Amino acid sequence: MEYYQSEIIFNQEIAPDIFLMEVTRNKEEIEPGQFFMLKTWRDELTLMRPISVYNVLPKQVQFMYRVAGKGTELLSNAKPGDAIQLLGPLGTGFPYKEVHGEIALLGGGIGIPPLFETAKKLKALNNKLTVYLGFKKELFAIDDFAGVADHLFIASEEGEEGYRGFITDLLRPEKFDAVFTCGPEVMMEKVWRMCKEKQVPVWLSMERRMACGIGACLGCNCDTIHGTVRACKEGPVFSGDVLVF
Amino acid sequence: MEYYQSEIIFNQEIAPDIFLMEVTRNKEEIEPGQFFMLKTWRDELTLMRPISVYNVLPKQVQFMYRVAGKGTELLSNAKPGDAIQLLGPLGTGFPYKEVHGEIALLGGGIGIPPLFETAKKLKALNNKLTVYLGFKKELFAIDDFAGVADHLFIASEEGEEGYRGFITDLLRPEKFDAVFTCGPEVMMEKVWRMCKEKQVPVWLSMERRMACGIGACLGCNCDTIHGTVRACKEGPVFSGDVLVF
Amino acid sequence: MKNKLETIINGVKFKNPIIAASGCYGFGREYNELYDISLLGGISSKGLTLEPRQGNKGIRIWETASGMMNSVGLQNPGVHRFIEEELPWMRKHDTVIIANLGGSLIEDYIEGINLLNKTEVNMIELNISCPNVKTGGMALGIKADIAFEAVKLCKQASKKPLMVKLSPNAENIIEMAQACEAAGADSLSLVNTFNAMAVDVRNKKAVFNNTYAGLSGAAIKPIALRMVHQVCKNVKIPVVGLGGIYTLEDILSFIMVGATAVQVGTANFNEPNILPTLIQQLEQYCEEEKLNHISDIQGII
Amino acid sequence: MKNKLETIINGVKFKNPIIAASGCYGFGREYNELYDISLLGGISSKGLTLEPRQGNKGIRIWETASGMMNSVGLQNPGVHRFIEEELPWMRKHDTVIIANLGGSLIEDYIEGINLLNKTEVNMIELNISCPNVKTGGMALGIKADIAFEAVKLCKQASKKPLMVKLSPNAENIIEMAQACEAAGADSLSLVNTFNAMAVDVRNKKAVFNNTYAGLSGAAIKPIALRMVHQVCKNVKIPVVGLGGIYTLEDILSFIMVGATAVQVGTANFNEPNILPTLIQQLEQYCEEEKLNHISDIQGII
Ligand SMILES: Cc1cc2nc3c(=O)[nH]c(=O)nc-3n(C[C@H](O)[C@H](O)[C@H](O)COP(=O)(O)OP(=O)(O)OC[C@H]3O[C@@H](n4cnc5c(N)ncnc54)[C@H](O)[C@@H]3O)c2cc1C
Ligand SMILES: Cc1cc2nc3c(=O)[nH]c(=O)nc-3n(C[C@H](O)[C@H](O)[C@H](O)COP(=O)(O)OP(=O)(O)OC[C@H]3O[C@@H](n4cnc5c(N)ncnc54)[C@H](O)[C@@H]3O)c2cc1C
Ligand SMILES: Cc1cc2nc3c(=O)[nH]c(=O)nc-3n(C[C@H](O)[C@H](O)[C@H](O)COP(=O)(O)O)c2cc1C
Ligand SMILES: Cc1cc2nc3c(=O)[nH]c(=O)nc-3n(C[C@H](O)[C@H](O)[C@H](O)COP(=O)(O)O)c2cc1C
Ligand code: FES
Ligand code: FES
Repeated sequence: MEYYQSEIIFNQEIAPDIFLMEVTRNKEEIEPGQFFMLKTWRDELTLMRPISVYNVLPKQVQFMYRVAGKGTELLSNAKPGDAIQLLGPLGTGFPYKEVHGEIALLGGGIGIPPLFETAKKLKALNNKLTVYLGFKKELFAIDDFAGVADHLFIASEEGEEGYRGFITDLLRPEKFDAVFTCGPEVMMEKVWRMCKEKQVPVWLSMERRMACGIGACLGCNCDTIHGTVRACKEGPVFSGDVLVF
Repeated sequence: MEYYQSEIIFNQEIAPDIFLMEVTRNKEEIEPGQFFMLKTWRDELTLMRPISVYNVLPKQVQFMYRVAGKGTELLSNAKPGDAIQLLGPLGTGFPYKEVHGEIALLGGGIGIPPLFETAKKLKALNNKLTVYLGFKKELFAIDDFAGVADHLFIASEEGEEGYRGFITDLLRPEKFDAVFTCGPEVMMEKVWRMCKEKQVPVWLSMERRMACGIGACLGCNCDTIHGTVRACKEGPVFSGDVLVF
Repeated sequence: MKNKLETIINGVKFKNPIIAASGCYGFGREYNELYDISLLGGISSKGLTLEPRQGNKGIRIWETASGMMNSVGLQNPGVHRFIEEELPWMRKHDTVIIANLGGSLIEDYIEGINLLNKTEVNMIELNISCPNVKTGGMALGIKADIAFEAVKLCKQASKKPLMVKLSPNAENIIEMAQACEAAGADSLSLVNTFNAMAVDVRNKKAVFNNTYAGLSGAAIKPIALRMVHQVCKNVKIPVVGLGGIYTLEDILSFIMVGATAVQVGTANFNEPNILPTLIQQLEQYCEEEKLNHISDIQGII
Repeated sequence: MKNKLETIINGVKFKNPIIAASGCYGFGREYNELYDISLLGGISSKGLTLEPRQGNKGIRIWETASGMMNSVGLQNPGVHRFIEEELPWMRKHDTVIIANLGGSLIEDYIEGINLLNKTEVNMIELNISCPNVKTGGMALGIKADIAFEAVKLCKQASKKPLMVKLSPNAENIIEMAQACEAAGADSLSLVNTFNAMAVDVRNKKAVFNNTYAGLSGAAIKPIALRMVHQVCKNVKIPVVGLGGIYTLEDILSFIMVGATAVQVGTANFNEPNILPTLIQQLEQYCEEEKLNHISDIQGII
């Protein structure tokens, strides 16, 4: 973990309200599923904002985010060359080295970004990847995933492409050695139940409001069988075996 | 008085920390010595900032300001094409129609800007203008004033050009039919005393912290022989006969 | 459509529950140059005292993080001149006029009320909470028993509905509210400004001549909202909520915790036409949420 | 040069008057990955209770205008595990260690103190003011007479210097401070968070399960500063000021109104390396202003 100022290389709207941002980075090791606390403001906002690593490049890192409120709106206003503060990499990511074989990645909406770097890493270790991406309406990041997935399933609740409905409708957990998922909590709970039922190992990336992002404030409480733990430190990725919904 | 959104045409640093900004304007009548409340922010700051009219053009208005704190710093970051909110024109300006003959304008530092539109108006009414401009170090706005002044005196406390010392050292009030001044309060008090002594009519533009800028909050108290009045409404320009120092 | 916002407090009909807060709006003259003030639910006048006051010397305004401090010190023309010069002008506009009455001596309050009784003001808002005058006002706003006595006397004198404006500096906001209710207050408004301080570090002195001054604006909203919630749960009379309201969300928050209406102060400085904007947004909200009336959501939290 | 900042409180030597505030800094482990925490004057630990606590359910963090609200609810490993697992690690660093002790029952406070007495913590900071636990803590922080009794018992038990942390929700901050002083407090720190509320307008419910939560950050600074000034003028024991400190100017303000030292909480989240930056800026200020010692400006307002 480091705290440093970095520079924005590009910051583009790739779908309505969805931005892809590339910034320079220090040479720290970044694990898939980890995140950074970001800010482009001085004191307009009190807290930095947690954003997952989308894609790690040799000297850059990419983030993909949805404009959800004031913080992400300020991020979206940043232009190439602007400064950005990075704190990270943070948290415990997906245990991509511990799984082998047929792996499913299931992402819903803005839960999709942390899965791309994960997919890259899993692929490099010669796993077979099936990627499920669920959208409300407009699709994004499809091409990137198409480049690494062995199979790619797409669902959209209101859109024109792919299966029309929930992405979880398409998942058959029993076909996989492990499932990694990130998305709305209701969706993840569904995946968790499906995997439990079929006794398939599942890991889930949890979203919590965060103040410090590093484990000091205890603001990002996640309930587990071991009690309350920190989503920013013990998580954001948790094994389905420990999580409590 | 109107409140409206306008657009920045240019916003340039013309001397260290001194900016000249031109913005589009509605077709309201603007009197010299009046000011606008400005903001380029949403809710980063609570209050708009009072800035005098420097130069009125047919469809634009120019402001000249010093970066003094956070508000003026945010103003200085605005780029051509950016939006700016204008509330104005506000206050009571210099009574340029009530004076005739030999007129002195004396400005100190960032008190200089309101004098330029005033000079233009006085000149158009065929008065003889002597302009005194005092600076700490770096000069600005000289060329503009040179274009309208019959005589131009310059003083600088630390700089290389003009008289070295206080601009008030150069003033001979008795030579004038009226004196208009704006600048640091100590300087204006000096001018006021000099004019009183020689019984020369003097008008002074006062600076006060302002919240509303329109006369509603009573935050901009100025002491006069008639009691406490509002710098934003009865002022900012006051006759030396009513002001109390 | 409009009557979804119509709100009655103590028998006085407000066309909507949005009121300009005292001291931030003068007597409405200036903002009327920007928009028609008849749009408003009501206007609470600049704090009046029996005799005219010049207010405080020195700096009166200081910006703080998401807020501001003021030390105006009740500069005002006095009740007499208010009645002669301001009220007739205000009365020409179709909005509720609330005379905000401050002071130091209880006798002055009562004499002020006697004068206002004979006028066309719709309500009297008793400011027992101004932190910017050294005597009287402040202790009144802090101790519930002192407030009880004062409000009781004022209520006896008043022929107008009496809204008592509470200070967040009260020792116990619930007890204070209950004391005012017991003393006969017809309604309550809260909060006034928080007692606060600023230092001019460069000159190594307090910014304000009075050392302390009143904090307002978005910064105080979470505390004001808590107090309004507490008070609404503990009194039966109508409560008008204020303190840092800038947005539609803020208004909805105050109404959801129980406020019958709201006042908006500092936000006027930030965005001079905020009041018409908020009124329009609140109308639209009622439509979109298909409310029969804004009070459908009142106190649901 | 360094000794211009050296500050002694109750016989404990701080290398500078800048302390990490309780609950915003864990036990220092995380920030130590960013910079050497031995730089700090001191660290106030996460609020400890006798028994481990899981803290509150639901949302714990909510951002507000220039501030934030929290409802962590004293999640902590308990005094025993603090002593076994955290303190030995903390002790390896050359900084003052303050054990922040919270709770609901006076017996638990005293048992906690008895345990801490036997350890190498330098001071105990008694948190009589946490708004996020439903019983005990809060009333303690509000009523001066209740605080007096509790502090007296704690002081009798304590072999460590006892700093009492005051709540800004106290009915009367001056009386509260004087009661704690009279009860034997060796020093005071203030303020803790303000009791506040947030509404989730869309879902028409309170954001926090406990309805109210604690407000901190720049928004509260002007009120905190006023309270610190009031307390400093009315007690003789050292006062540590906090509440919304982000900048060098903020630190100077608190010292000028009388604080011996300051704590920094929320600002750590906004700017993770703020503490080393502030320490360095304070050193530089002493040089530039040619102070013999930072205490030259203490209480000059
Ligand atoms: C570990 C982690 C990784 C994340 N990765 C991504 C990502 O890759 N792309 C992306 O678009 N979003 C991601 N998010 C969600 C993102 O942090 C929020 O959308 C963002 O903080 C919203 O801030 P805002 O100011 O725009 O919205 P506002 O609603 O104005 O935010 C107000 C406050 O709420 C918090 N907040 C609001 N929504 C959320 C949320 N869903 N989760 C956590 N805190 C929230 C903010 O941090 C802030 O403190 C991630 C969240 C976490 C915890
Ligand atoms: C009628 C009038 C006309 C003015 N015309 C000009 C002009 O043409 N050019 C120019 O550069 N400046 C002018 N000023 C001064 C200018 O308003 C301040 O420099 C500016 O508000 C500082 O804001 P800030 O946020 O940069 O500084 P900060 O110090 O961060 O401001 C904090 C607060 O103090 C107020 N404030 C700070 N300094 C002053 C000051 N000297 N006068 C009034 N309020 C102050 C701000 O409005 C704000 O509320 C004028 C002021 C007034 C009252
Ligand atoms: C400049 C100023 C002057 C004020 N004068 C008065 C007053 O005379 N009487 C009064 O009851 N409240 C007065 N107030 C308090 C406001 O009416 C309001 O209670 C407070 O500012 C909180 O609301 P806000 O955050 O919306 O401004 C004043 C506030 C400000 C900012
Ligand atoms: C997330 C969080 C947790 C806190 N936990 C504690 C605590 O356990 N004990 C305590 O005495 N104060 C606690 N506080 C209060 C801070 O120590 C401090 O008094 C308050 O936040 C005001 O200072 P600030 O504005 O610098 O944050 C907590 C504050 C925050 C923001
Ligand atoms: S965000 Fe602070 S502990 Fe997780
Ligand atoms: S700034 Fe509000 S009355 Fe002048």
